[in-house]
Amino acid sequence: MDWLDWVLLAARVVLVFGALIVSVMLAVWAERKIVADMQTRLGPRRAGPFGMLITLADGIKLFFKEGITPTQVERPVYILAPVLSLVPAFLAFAVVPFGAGVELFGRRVPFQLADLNIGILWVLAMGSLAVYGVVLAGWSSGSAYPLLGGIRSSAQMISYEIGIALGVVAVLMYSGTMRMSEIVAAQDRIWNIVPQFPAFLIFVTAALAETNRPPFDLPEAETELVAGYFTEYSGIRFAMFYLAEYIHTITVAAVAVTLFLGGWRGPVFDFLPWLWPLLWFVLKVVALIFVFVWVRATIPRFRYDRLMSFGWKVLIPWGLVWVLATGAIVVLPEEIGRDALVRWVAIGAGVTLLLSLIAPLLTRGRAGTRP
Amino acid sequence: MRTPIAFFLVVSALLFTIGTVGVLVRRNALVIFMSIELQLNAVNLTLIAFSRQLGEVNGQVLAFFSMVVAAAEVVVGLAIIVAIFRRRVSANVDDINLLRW
Amino acid sequence: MTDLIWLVPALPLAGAVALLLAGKPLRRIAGGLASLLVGASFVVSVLVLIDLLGVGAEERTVAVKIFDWISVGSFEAPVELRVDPLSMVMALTVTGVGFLIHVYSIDYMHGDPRYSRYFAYLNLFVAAMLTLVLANNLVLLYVGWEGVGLCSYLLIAFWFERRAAADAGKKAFIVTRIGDTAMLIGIFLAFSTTGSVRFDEVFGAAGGLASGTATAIALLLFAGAVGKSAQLPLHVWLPDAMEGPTPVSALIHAATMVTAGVYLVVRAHAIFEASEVALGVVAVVGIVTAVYAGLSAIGQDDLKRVLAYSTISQLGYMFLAAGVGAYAVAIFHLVAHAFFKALLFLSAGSVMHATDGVIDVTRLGGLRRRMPVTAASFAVGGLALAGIPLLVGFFSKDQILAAAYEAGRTGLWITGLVAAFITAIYITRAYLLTFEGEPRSELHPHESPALMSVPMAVLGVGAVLGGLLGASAQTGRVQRFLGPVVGEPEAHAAAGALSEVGLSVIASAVAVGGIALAWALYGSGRVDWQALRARFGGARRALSRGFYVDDAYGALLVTPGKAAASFSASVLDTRVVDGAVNGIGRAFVRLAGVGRRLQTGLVRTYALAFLLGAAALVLVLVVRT
Amino acid sequence: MDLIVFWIMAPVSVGAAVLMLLQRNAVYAALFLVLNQFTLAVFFVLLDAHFLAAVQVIVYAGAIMVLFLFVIMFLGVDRREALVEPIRGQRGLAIGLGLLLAAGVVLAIGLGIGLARAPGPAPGGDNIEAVARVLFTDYVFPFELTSILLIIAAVAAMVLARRKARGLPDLADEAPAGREPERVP
Repeated sequence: MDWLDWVLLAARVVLVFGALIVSVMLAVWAERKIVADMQTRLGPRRAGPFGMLITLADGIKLFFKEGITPTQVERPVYILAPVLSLVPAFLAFAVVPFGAGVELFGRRVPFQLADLNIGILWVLAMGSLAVYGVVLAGWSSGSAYPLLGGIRSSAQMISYEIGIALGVVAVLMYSGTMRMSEIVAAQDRIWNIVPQFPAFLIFVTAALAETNRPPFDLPEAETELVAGYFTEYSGIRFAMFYLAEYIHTITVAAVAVTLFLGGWRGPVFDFLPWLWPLLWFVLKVVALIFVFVWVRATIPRFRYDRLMSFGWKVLIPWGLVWVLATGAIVVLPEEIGRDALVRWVAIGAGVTLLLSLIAPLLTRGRAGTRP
Repeated sequence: MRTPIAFFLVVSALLFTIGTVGVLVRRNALVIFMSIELQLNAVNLTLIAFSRQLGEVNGQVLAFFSMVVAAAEVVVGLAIIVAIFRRRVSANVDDINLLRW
Repeated sequence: MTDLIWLVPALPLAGAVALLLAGKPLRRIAGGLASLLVGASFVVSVLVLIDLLGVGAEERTVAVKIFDWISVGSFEAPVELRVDPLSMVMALTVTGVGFLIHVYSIDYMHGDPRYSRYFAYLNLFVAAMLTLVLANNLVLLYVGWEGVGLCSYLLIAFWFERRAAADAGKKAFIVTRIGDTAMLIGIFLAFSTTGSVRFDEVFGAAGGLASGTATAIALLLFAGAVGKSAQLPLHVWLPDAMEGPTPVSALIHAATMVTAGVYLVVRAHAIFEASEVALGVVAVVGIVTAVYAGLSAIGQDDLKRVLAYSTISQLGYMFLAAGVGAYAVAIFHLVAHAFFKALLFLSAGSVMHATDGVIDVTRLGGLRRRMPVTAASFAVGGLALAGIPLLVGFFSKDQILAAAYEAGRTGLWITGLVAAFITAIYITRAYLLTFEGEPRSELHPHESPALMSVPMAVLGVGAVLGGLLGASAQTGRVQRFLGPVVGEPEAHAAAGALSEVGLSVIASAVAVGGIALAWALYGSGRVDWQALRARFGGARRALSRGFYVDDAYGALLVTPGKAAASFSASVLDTRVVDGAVNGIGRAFVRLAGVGRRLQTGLVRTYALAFLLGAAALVLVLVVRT
Repeated sequence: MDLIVFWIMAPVSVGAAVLMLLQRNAVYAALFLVLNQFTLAVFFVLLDAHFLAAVQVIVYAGAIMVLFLFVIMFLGVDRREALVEPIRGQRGLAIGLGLLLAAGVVLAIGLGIGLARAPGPAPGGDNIEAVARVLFTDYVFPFELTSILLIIAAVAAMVLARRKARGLPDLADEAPAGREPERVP
């Protein structure tokens, strides 16, 4: 590893960081615009073309606003919390491959910050750390609403982390690796979303909850908790939470794209061959974020107890079932041969069909004799 | 140059000792519990250090099991603390002395 | 078929287990189930017998080992069953008579709140007795022996709400225990001298024993037999045992329990023959008991107690037979007695059933018209007991007396005749007072139901025709069958002045004489027996109390025993024993008062102790390296 | 590189542990413990145990410590602990014996394997694959056992922490006689 490697790495880090910040800007604008459109409003339109600079304007405003620190706060933690919220969101992105890479200065430069062998675990680890920002912000504010928001969110995030993990486990069992680049490579014939559609649903649902996106945005449910865990925050610290939330959303979308939508894969043309994968990746992420926004505009917020029971009684059981099924899908063809498997599945389906046809007849016959 | 294994072991010993002292001098049940976690962590470090020294992964597997057991232990322990707290409105271990003569 | 012999004790045992564990659900079929199992056991016995008859006389002893039970060093006590003519005769008697009594009980015990438990005990009783007679070693025999004792306790005290029944049960248990202890010592002695408890080895070595040792073993075993078979002086439990349900009495007297003593003496005859003294004791105890119990029987007003003393007396006969070496005859009398005594008891039970428990003969009378079947059964049983020719009792008793006479023991013979005379008197008296004459109280008896009368009828047939099995001491089927085990019956007809026929005639004449005397007193109406009772009140009381033996025991043993017990309970136990225990306890409490200061109850103090230990261990490790 | 990371992390690690010990507020103690666990994860990476480093973060920092924080907040026990030690001699003895233990262990390490000995050659191949292979072959039975253990623990926690539910007696809610619990302020 010579100095050039270091330089290239630094360059990539800076680029990714900048790209994330910019994409947050765009994402916030896009969300406001799209939601407004869906609600037949106009949305932001003054700052810049189509109001595109609205986020920038907001950011500048927040940055220069006076940072108010309430007297009841636990000061060190109060200051630490927004940072703790932001950092894992950035770090999680480190393992996401966002392009096929390029030949530069006679060496291969992957479009990925670090291709760790535990890649997918890294994402999970960072996701599990994100909860600290929320919890500590809630606690350190020394105020009732934030505390409730913090406690809610810790329970919610811990619960849904399991859902995420189950979705991820299914994928890594199917792909046979934890390395993100290899997961992408394994999708060269068919995207994981097809064979792993249930895992995709579970992962995306849980990820929405994990990022506190609607309809799972209970920690900050403004109608109940003012603004949830960051009620007592203002100015730049508030901006950091806001930023963190969107970076989180983008990261989650990027991870979902990597795991399920074939990552940067897509048709590559001769013109600038390194650019196309990047483009496909960005397009897929944008499409997924659009879906997130769409969901936000469509589905109302969950009630807290329903949220928990949905997580524990629906998401986790089905996640477990799907993990088992994936195990069977992976192992059975090796064990009994693909043809035999197909035959057995066909027989099973036929028998099920037959039974479902016969069963109503039987029950009717019995129902007649019963009082 | 690779770090000598003994360094890790010394750190582990120090952490373990700190954990031990923590168990002994703190009175808040939760902090005592955290100290115990610190001890477990220190032992895990030792296991992994020796695993590295021997060039195989049995030590890591053992540490893995120790983490699983720690997780189970924390869940039950915290539940016990919650139950005690409901009863005595205190997390101070010195208040829990029913076995005292 | 012989291999299936284990089924014989196992079937009733299984019934007992099933009924004890699942008495409630099985309640409705308890009686039927128990009877069926014993019946099946009987069938298996018959099949084994057929097997046995199919082989030569010398090959009729088979040992069937079930499993290893105790095996310690040279001590081997397997669970091993012995199939030979003697055990088969016993097994057949036990299962056959037992089966009839079971069937009889179905109706007799109908409606009892502990119906299924009753049958469980009954089955267990039969199983224990079968274990006893089929055992091939002294230890297993002892197991059956104690099992029989336990069951007798449970059944005699079956109606334990009644104090008399509970006391009778305890009495039976404790009195027989005296004999059992002696017997256990005898078994120990046999093992220590012969090195084995298996029959073949013990009895095979009997001939070579020093006469003192042989006498000791024989007398100790005989003590056990005396206890179980209710001979003088351990007979006191049997009359009281009448407190149990009547079929139980029938079972105890006819098939199980009391016959065990006779069986033991016959089984162990090799040891007894090794000692002249022992045989003499057996004969003398037998004949004295026979006369004594017969006299006591005359004095009894309770029908069942008459029969109880009669049993004691008849057992005395059997011991007399064994004592003069006529083992086969003893067993034959045992079988015969099983038939007619069971018959008598079931008839008595039938009477009881009909009169709602009134059994005092002075209050009965004239029952024959109301209960012809019962009366006939009792009459047949009684005649058989008295020894009227051609009934089964005639042959067996005649052979015993003949054996005594032929052995040259004229004294025993004459005493035996006296006993026979007494027997005829008391049984005739009992019959006449119960069934003839005018009713002496307001009772409305009725004939018993079929399940009760049929077994009585079957036993009656047995009592009448049983003689065919052993009409002669030399040529009777039973005697010949038993020959290989107990020794061939010797033909020494010419030993005395009287021929066999002559002896029979004398015996019959004595019996008829006894009956006639009793008829003259109680049946003819010419003598006012109630006036006689009043005149000889003292003598009558002596007879009815069995010559005060029981009262003597009470005064000599029970009263001082009670005093000693109450002394140790009130003084020794509370002062000395409790004092010591409490003192030790108090000392420890005081000591612990010091030690408990170490227990602060604070977790952290204990954790500190942990750390102390850990640091010490690490330092020790470091110092040692 | 290796050594530099170690020398940065080691003081942080020990310092975080000591600070955890000294914090009077349970939340801060928990945070310092999290920091300590991070440094441990770094140590694990240095020791080529990548999988366990990830597990360390996910399980300890991500789950266990969050649970701690959750309980602390839930119970509201983040009040400061009194500095007075009620048990005589406890603190001094504990620290003294602790130092003795540490000294003994360090001495043992020095005597046993030498303080400066370089580690053996790093195992080749993928750490995750190696761990997985051993875990699912040699240790598959213990592995399955841990799943049972976790289920039992989950059930146990639910039973212990349950408030009165449908007529079942509750372990926690029966207040001891003569000592009414006051409501948490």
